[in-house]
Amino acid sequence: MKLITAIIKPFKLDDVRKALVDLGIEGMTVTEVKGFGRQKGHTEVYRGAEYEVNLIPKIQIDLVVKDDLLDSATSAIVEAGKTDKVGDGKIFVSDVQGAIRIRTGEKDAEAL
Amino acid sequence: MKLITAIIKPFKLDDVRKALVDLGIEGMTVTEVKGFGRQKGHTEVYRGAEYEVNLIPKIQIDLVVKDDLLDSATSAIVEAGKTDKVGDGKIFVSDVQGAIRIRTGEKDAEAL
Amino acid sequence: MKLITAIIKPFKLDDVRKALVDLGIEGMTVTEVKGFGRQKGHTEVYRGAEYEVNLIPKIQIDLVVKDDLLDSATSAIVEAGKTDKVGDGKIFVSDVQGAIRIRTGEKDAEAL
Amino acid sequence: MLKKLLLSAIGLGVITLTMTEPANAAGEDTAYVFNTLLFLIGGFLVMWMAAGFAMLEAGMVRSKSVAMQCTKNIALYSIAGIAFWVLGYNLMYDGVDGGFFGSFTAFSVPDPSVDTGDYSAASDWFFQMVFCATAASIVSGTLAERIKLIPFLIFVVILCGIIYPIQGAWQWGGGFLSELGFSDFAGSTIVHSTGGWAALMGALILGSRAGRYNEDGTVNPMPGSSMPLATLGTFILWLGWFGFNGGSQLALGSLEDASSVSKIFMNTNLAAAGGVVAAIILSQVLYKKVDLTMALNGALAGLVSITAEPLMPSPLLSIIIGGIGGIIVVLAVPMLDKFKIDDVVGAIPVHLLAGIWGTLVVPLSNDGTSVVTQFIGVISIGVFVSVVSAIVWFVMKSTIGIRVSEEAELSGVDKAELGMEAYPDFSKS
Amino acid sequence: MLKKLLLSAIGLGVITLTMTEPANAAGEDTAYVFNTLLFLIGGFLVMWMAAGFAMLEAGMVRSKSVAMQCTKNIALYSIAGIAFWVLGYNLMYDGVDGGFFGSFTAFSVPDPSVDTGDYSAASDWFFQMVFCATAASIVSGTLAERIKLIPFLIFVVILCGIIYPIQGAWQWGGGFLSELGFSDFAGSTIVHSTGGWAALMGALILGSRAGRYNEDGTVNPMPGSSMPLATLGTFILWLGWFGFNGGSQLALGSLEDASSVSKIFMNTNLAAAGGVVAAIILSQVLYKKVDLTMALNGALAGLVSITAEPLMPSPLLSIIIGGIGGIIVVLAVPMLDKFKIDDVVGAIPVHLLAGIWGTLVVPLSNDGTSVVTQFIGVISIGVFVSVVSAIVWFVMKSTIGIRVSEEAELSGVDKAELGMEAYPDFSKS
Amino acid sequence: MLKKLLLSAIGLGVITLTMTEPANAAGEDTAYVFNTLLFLIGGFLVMWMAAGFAMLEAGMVRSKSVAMQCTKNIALYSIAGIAFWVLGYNLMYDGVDGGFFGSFTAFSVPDPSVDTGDYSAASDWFFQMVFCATAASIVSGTLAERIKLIPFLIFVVILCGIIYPIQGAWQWGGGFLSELGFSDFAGSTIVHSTGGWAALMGALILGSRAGRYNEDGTVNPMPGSSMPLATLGTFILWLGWFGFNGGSQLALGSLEDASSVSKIFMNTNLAAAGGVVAAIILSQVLYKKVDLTMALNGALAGLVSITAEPLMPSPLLSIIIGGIGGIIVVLAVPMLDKFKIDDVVGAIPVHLLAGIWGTLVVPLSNDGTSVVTQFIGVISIGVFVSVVSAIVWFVMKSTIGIRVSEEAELSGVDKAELGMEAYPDFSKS
Ligand SMILES: Nc1ncnc2c1ncn2[C@@H]1O[C@H](COP(=O)(O)OP(=O)(O)O)[C@@H](O)[C@H]1O
Ligand SMILES: Nc1ncnc2c1ncn2[C@@H]1O[C@H](COP(=O)(O)OP(=O)(O)O)[C@@H](O)[C@H]1O
Ligand SMILES: Nc1ncnc2c1ncn2[C@@H]1O[C@H](COP(=O)(O)OP(=O)(O)O)[C@@H](O)[C@H]1O
Repeated sequence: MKLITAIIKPFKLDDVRKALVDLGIEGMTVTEVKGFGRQKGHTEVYRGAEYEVNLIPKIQIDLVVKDDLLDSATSAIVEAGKTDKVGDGKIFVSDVQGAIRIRTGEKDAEAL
Repeated sequence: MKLITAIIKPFKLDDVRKALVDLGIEGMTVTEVKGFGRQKGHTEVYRGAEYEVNLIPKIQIDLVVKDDLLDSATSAIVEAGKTDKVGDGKIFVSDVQGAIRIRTGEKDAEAL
Repeated sequence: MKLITAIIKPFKLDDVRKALVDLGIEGMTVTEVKGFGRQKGHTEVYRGAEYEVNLIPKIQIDLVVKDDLLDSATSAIVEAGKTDKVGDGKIFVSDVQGAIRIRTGEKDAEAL
Repeated sequence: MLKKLLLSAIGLGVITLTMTEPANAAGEDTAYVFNTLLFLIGGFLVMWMAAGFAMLEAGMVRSKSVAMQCTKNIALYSIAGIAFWVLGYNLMYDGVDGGFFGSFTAFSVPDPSVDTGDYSAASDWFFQMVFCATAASIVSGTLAERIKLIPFLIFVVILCGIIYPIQGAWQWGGGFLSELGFSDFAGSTIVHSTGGWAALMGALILGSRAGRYNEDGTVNPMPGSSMPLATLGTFILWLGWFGFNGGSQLALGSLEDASSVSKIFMNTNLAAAGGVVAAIILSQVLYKKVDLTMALNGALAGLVSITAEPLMPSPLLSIIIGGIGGIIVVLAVPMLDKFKIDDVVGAIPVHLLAGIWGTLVVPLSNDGTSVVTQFIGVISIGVFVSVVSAIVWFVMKSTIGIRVSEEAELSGVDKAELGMEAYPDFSKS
Repeated sequence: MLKKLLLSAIGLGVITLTMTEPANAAGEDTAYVFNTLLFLIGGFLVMWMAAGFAMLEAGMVRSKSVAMQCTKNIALYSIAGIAFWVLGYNLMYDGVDGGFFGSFTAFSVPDPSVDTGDYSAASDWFFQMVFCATAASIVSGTLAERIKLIPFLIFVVILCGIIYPIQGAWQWGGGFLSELGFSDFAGSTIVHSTGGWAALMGALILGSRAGRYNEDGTVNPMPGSSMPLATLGTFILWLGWFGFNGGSQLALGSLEDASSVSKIFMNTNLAAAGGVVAAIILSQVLYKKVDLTMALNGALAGLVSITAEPLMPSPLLSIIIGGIGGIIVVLAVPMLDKFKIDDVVGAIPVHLLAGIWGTLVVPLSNDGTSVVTQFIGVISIGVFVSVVSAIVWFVMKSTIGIRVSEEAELSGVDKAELGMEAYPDFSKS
Repeated sequence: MLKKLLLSAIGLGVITLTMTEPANAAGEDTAYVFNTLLFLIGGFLVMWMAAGFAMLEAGMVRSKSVAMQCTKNIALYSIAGIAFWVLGYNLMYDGVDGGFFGSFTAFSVPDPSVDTGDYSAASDWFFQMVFCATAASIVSGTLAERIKLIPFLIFVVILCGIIYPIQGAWQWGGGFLSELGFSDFAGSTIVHSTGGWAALMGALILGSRAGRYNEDGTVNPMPGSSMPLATLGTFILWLGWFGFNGGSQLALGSLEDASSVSKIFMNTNLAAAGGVVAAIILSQVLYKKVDLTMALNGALAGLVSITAEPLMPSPLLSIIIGGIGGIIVVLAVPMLDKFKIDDVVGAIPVHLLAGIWGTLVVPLSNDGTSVVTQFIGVISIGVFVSVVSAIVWFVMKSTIGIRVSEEAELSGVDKAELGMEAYPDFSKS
């Protein structure tokens, strides 16, 4: 099992979610985060004082998938999340050793 | 060391926290998230327009534990987090390679 | 690649961010979390009722770095995040298998 | 028609004697306009209290119940107006004649072309109606976060159409209490305690919020979602109270009346201030912290305390009366928790207990009253309102049910009953 | 100078006859003071509605547009005041004489030392100005979350300086509509529909918010960011409406006027209550849930409905008129969505449709009016306001542009246009 | 007893001459009632400003300081009322006789049965008290997010019981400034600058918020937590200002007075509008963005600017006076930051600087005044208030301490001092 962590632009959430559902993915967890990256914040003025906005609102999607879905899932996210403008975000992949469904106690692949 | 990530129903947070404390676990980090899963959202009506609520508020608990506590911790979470209704959530387990306590610089097992 | 997850005191965010930027790190993701740990909550009174505050606001920083930056990055976080008071937080390190930049499709090291 | 004027006549002695003459002095029509204007200004200020209750309650419930609290408040104010018009007003004022209730004639307010009294009938209706709505607002706060919407609204219909008007008739309608010499200038008992008793019965029969009390007797605080909204609500209520108490002078068209209304403004403000200061000091002493919600409750307790007699006390006595109201609140809020009575916004200490206190202390400044009579008033209204309310709550509980399911409560009444969130853009549980 | 009094004179028949005498009875100066006071109290209550619109709109837009909505509301109220002073007032009231507009003399209000009428000229100016501002407030809600700030403010200048005063001159300035016998007591058509038509034209020309409508015809709800603010706004508007309708009696200095103002208060309140109750019941029936935003809109629709004639209807008729207003809203909100007209706060159903309804139903209680004349009034003002508004919107669209970029809209107009967030401390998209 | 009427008498020349006669014309009692009513309406509107300050400040501080700001505002309004009653009123008005202060008799307000003047003594007390509270509100905003609660409240006691009344006695109590011919109709200097000086001294002695200024001289903006609350607060203040300025006419019972109050309403509104529009244009020009907080401050600066003389200026002059107030704010806010004076809500530009501006510009429209005298008034009050305030702040700083620990400040005064959160349900730092 793999954990796919995707950081995307907030308004892309629905598109990405739909793309993943179309792949048959049945679960994911969404977190509101703020991102720092190449998409350098811009300068704002508040009450006459200039300042840099560094942290930009992003959405983080975490989904644990069976290994065979890894590639299609990441492709789907790239496809749906892209706007071709800086700040579109990143996908990180890492290993997950186990999963449990709390309701039933089912383990690993069954738990997804 | 293992990272246990549990996604639970918000109102179960206190029970789960207490169950883990009873096990002797001394630290955890809690995040407010929204979950998409089998617990399909329901249809709502807002100003006469129907729509699907897909993302349901959940709580994510992250805790890093020594390997020997893994099983008792996951069991405790399952036990305390269960309502037997769909949407009770998931536990994911993955490997952690190192830990540092910022205050003291202690490493790994000592840092927990 | 490594994922560094640091849990720090909220008002240290800016210092830590700057320390990381000075190292040449170009991206990170920030989440507002609540922490439970040794920094035991204190007792509060609300409308005459005493209660324990267990969950304390913290900031979680996730950053994926190339392996060679791991040590300098964790040191920088320890340095900048330390107040020498309980509750300064933790750093966890784990393996990341892959990264993709959504905008370009670049992979792994290039994606960071 | 006997109105609240009757009460003033009994309660105020000397001043009453001069009441009609100045009206002549200023011209009868002029006095008519002034009196009517007092009702209109007082009325819109009290109407504004509906917003105050809405904001106070929205701020004191958890965010998952805020939309429901808003819904209840706009609905109850609307229903109160209609119910008081359909039934309440005539039941309260029409032909009570020293008895127990007025007429059951539906559709109140006489033809306005017969406006030959001291003020416009419609302005009086408006002023009395907003008082009735106030009583209903009190109930909504106590029972928040767990009661079903429809049974609550049914209770409001009964409270505003029947319960409130009947007990109101006993005093302000010229019924038996007014004949006994009971005195309740602007309604510490008739409005606030009435709302408080109804709320208390509801709280007992409905039970506390899920997870509110632990088995070891300790309390799980459930902090209100928005302190600025609670503060705003309190300021709105404070502002509205100038209309509540000042308007209850019922006349403005003479030098004496204008002076009385002014003194009422002053005393009302000082009593509220006394309540705040006392609550702040006492919460600092008891808990080593100032508790904002206690300060807000203290303001309201001070206001309720002075409501039974805002005219006669000296400024110093007003501060003391209000200050004791503030102390009552700080002590009573945890006390209710001891008895596992879950009063979400503190309405029972504020409106019921401070209301009783304010009513009983009237004889200190008003010679025409006695503690015994005051006590009779408090008890008779308390028993009546409690018994009838309890019956209504019980009947609804055993028929349509008054409480949402535990699951609904845990996920929040906003989502469960209204299918919406008060703050949908903010992630929260 | 012909003022709104002219309208009353035509509309109210009998009562008008006695209007000057009681003034004598109460003393001419006294009546002058009372009338002036009515304008001042009514005026500050209507001014307060500006805050009501601001809060209602802030609560009904998504959090990423809240600061902009606040900006627009404080700016539009300011601009309205200046524009109405520079141009509007004289254009509306000065020498209309049965015609189509007054004078283009800049800088309104005569020298106050010539205050020899029935009330102070400045108090009248203040009262009329806040009405004009109300019309502008209506537009801002409909077009929220996507319109650029500057073009919106330019529209406000034109609306308040030219469009509103011209159509207002037709009736309240003593122009051709008033000569025809049209009746619109406090402005269901002249204020509310006018704002509504301007908003509708804007919505059509501006288009809907990005992502609001799907290709399959379904709607993506975009829930308002704060239900308590929306509720607060509604209560503020309700309170302000007592000034809006009550003040439109234009006189207080006699027994009859005071009674009339009182009846207006009563009817206004009952109509709003009727709107709330009807909206609650209908949304429960249609959607099996009570929709708070519909209840809030229902209150406002009830208020708009009774505004054309708040004096003559019986209380029961007031409840019915307001209740039908509430029903109109519940039915019209999804209807507009069918036509992909994106009205963020429901201003078109509330102000335009309920405004038309309220105007057409006047003859039911006011004998001096006819449905035909009412219809002529509605249509002529509707056509005029719509055509001119559409031209203004079009010209701006094809020159400076009226809509923010899609990227700006997605990240929110607050960040894109103002460079700030309404709630910077809360993490959200 | 000399009251503010004395000031009017000096300031207003011609109009004053006719002031008593119309009262006769309308009947003496009638005038008494009207005047009293003006104080009561004006008074409750100004009381409402306490809520405005509370909301404005709650919206302009970070969310971790919101509950504290609410606590301070309800506490200060309460304390102001009590302190002004215990000491302030008599110190300000009783037997000043051209001197420097009145009597130190505790417990103000004479027996109301001797209400034989032109208005009820209690209504005057109420009206004067809310002015005093306003001065205290100003201080609380500037010092937000870092001052300890108790020292702040002690300062309020001294400000309202001693500092404010003494300088107020100089002018409104009939003291030496009024004899000199100084003119400050509703308190640009006496209320607003006084609050502003006290705030400035506090800001200097207390220091800026942790992390507010960088070593390189740049500023770290700390955006306010809620723009809609800040907007609401501003609208509340705007509404209240009609009572502030209009009520300061001090009489309503004649044709002339009613006209004057009306003109004051108009000018007050136009000045505020001018402030908003000027602030919007200037912030667009300087920063290429409209800054909502500047627009809000602009409204208030416009209001403060016209407060010294809201009656005599033409409407155009009112817009200009208010507009320059708006410009002052936009320029002064970053200027204060240059000097590392951390004024959280902009109270110093709004109340102190615009207050000075408004006072100095009086001679432009009021012939009976001179710039020199105005200058003397500004300086003498400024020096007195600054020196005494500085001493009080210093003494407290070196004894009980006035500032929370840095740790407390970083985690927020709400948690550290009150042990609560303003928005506990929203996750945030
Ligand atoms: N090394 C990293 N570790 C964790 N999160 C990252 C990292 N780099 C970028 N991110 C996240 O991805 C978001 C987008 O990255 P950014 O560099 O701005 O644009 P792009 O992905 O288009 O190059 C950032 O806002 C941040 O949340
Ligand atoms: N594959 C997954 N990856 C990440 N999170 C998941 C995954 N599946 C479910 N979740 C999380 O677990 C929650 C509960 O899952 P759900 O399928 O609704 O119920 P259950 O766990 O009872 O089967 C979801 O709301 C989501 O937050
Ligand atoms: N085992 C753990 N797993 C996950 N998070 C932890 C763990 N232990 C501590 N934390 C996080 O680190 C924060 C600080 O830990 P704490 O024990 O309070 O202080 P310190 O790090 O100074 O010893 C906690 O609030 C929590 O968010």
